[in-house]
Amino acid sequence: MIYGLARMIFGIAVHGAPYGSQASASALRFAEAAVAAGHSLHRVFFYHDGVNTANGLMVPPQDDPSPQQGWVTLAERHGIELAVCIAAALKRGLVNEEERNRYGLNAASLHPAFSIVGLGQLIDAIGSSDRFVTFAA
Amino acid sequence: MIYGLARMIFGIAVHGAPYGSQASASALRFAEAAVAAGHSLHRVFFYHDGVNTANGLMVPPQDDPSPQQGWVTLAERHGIELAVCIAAALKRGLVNEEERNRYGLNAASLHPAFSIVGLGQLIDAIGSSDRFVTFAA
Amino acid sequence: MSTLHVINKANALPACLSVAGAHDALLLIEDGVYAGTTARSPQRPLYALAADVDARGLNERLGPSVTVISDAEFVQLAVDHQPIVSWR
Amino acid sequence: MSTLHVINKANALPACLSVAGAHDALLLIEDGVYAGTTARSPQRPLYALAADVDARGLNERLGPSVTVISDAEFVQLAVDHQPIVSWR
Amino acid sequence: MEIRRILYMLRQPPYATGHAVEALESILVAGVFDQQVSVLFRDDGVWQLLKGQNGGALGVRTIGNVAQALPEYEVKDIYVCAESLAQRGLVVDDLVLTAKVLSQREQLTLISAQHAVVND
Amino acid sequence: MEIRRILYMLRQPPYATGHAVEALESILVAGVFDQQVSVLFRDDGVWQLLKGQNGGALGVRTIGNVAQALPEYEVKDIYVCAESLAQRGLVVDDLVLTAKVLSQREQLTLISAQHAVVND
Repeated sequence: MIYGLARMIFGIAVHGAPYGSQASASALRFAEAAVAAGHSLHRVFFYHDGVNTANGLMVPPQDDPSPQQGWVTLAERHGIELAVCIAAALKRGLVNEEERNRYGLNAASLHPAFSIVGLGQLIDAIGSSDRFVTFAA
Repeated sequence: MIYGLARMIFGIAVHGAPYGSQASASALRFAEAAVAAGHSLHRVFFYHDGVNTANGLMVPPQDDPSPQQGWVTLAERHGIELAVCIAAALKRGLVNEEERNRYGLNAASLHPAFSIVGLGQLIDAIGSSDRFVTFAA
Repeated sequence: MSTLHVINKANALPACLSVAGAHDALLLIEDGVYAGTTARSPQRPLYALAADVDARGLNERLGPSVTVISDAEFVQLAVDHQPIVSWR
Repeated sequence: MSTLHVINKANALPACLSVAGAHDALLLIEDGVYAGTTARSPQRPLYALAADVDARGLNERLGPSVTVISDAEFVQLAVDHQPIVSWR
Repeated sequence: MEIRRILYMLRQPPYATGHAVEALESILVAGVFDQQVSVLFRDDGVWQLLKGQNGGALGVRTIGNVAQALPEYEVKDIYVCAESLAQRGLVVDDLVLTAKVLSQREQLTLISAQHAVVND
Repeated sequence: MEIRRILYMLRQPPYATGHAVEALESILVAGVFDQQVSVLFRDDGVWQLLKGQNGGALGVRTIGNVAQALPEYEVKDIYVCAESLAQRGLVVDDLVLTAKVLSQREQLTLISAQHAVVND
């Protein structure tokens, strides 16, 4: 559905965890609608408890799904970066192979579709977008 | 410090995640004070977002520690069971080796000092204690 | 350009209203939609997100100043306003 | 035996007060301690947890009806009351 | 394990967090365990009982349907706060199940009779 | 990447969640990135600025000290809501840093001048 002529670049931040808040699910529906309307989205920035969206070891109940799979599908189809803040992720136990090795942990927990980035990428997401929307916890 | 003569059995539930709420840290201080006063504590039940306390892959900042280590130390010294609700844990990506194998996941994320139990153990904790305290999210 | 305020907790609406301009758009999402029910909704025009209204069973319970919109219309509101402010 | 109410968000105090008995104990913890500041604390006696009061810098700002207690005293309150109810 | 009087006090709205459905699941288990379980819905928790919910709009379970199952799981003592309903413009006919409406004084009495109170 | 006017609007109290300190860390980075950053403390967010905090009582960082570092990181435009202070019985001398006190109308003007607003 296309409402206007303007094609915009959106930046999105997600601040709440799946099952702890609706933030990730609400942001996903917004992102899907934005892409469907012809807008673009370079990066979604997961911060605060929002980093839990990227936990690669979740076993969601069938009738209570996590938004994670929706993010992965959307990102693959439209080349969107799913960026997880490293400082917020490390203290909540979300680590990729590189961090696992650096800190000598038993395993990595991050879903491979998500990448670990610094806080500078949040500023970059704001500076590179026409509109920036925060989905709060 | 011993205030009264009564020696009680406490049951404790933790409903909030480290960094997402104070619940786990507040509950830990209460548990330490209860044990120091001569009371006993058989089981701490982690439910809702509280299950994140048991994430074995956390790298907490030095100046912003997770209450996890305190729970592990207290449990070892006093034979306290750190019980994580299985339903709440699975959907949030907290799994032990058994659940990892059952669901074909890449890794286990649960700290080995925590055990995965059913919701019946919450009822058992209430039924086996003189006082039950919930630390809410 | 005027501002889009996105309110996701009903209790956050008063704080938002205290700094919202007359031409700003206010959108209730998630538990913010309870602020649009007849028992408490303010006089000024408000939008409410359809998925959140439907899930909570509030379709027949919103005040007359509340307009229910789709996810696509939320995106269009975001196109038409800047900045976009979240209130929780 | 009377009830111990544990309030961990300042906004939850009114709901707690609506069903608290005259002899119940009310303890403010975490962000609940802001409900004990002079600008808003009620007349009735309240306890507030020292660690949370100290961290937030509220020692000189609590109302006269508020008594600051230690973690050990929190445990003793839990011994002396049943049930223990959490308000968030 | 002894038989205890356990009150679940549900004060949070459905959907924004997983806590509401998890608390209800916890109560269903308690009912099966032969405890003396009662449930009090108050404050925004009364929204969990509203008729006409449709979790499908968010792709999740309908909380009203989960709550409706309480009596089938031997949870018979279901209460709702009168003032919480009135503040939200709700009446008992708006609810998915039959609940006994309690005044604040009656809630005080209910709470003080419990061994344990669990919240969501 | 273009230079944008970014407002951080901080409305949450310190300590109960990690969000307050994480939001402040985010602002310190933004200051370094040469953006036009401003910060508005309002509602319970003003408690982040209270003098006399001691995170050590909880074994964590003192948020007031983190906030105090903002000017050193090139974040100079720091505002606080007049009404939020008054409602809490606070005055500017109670705060750990020098902040410009804004009326609600001035906050409206500040917000409407931004490219983006980030909250905690």
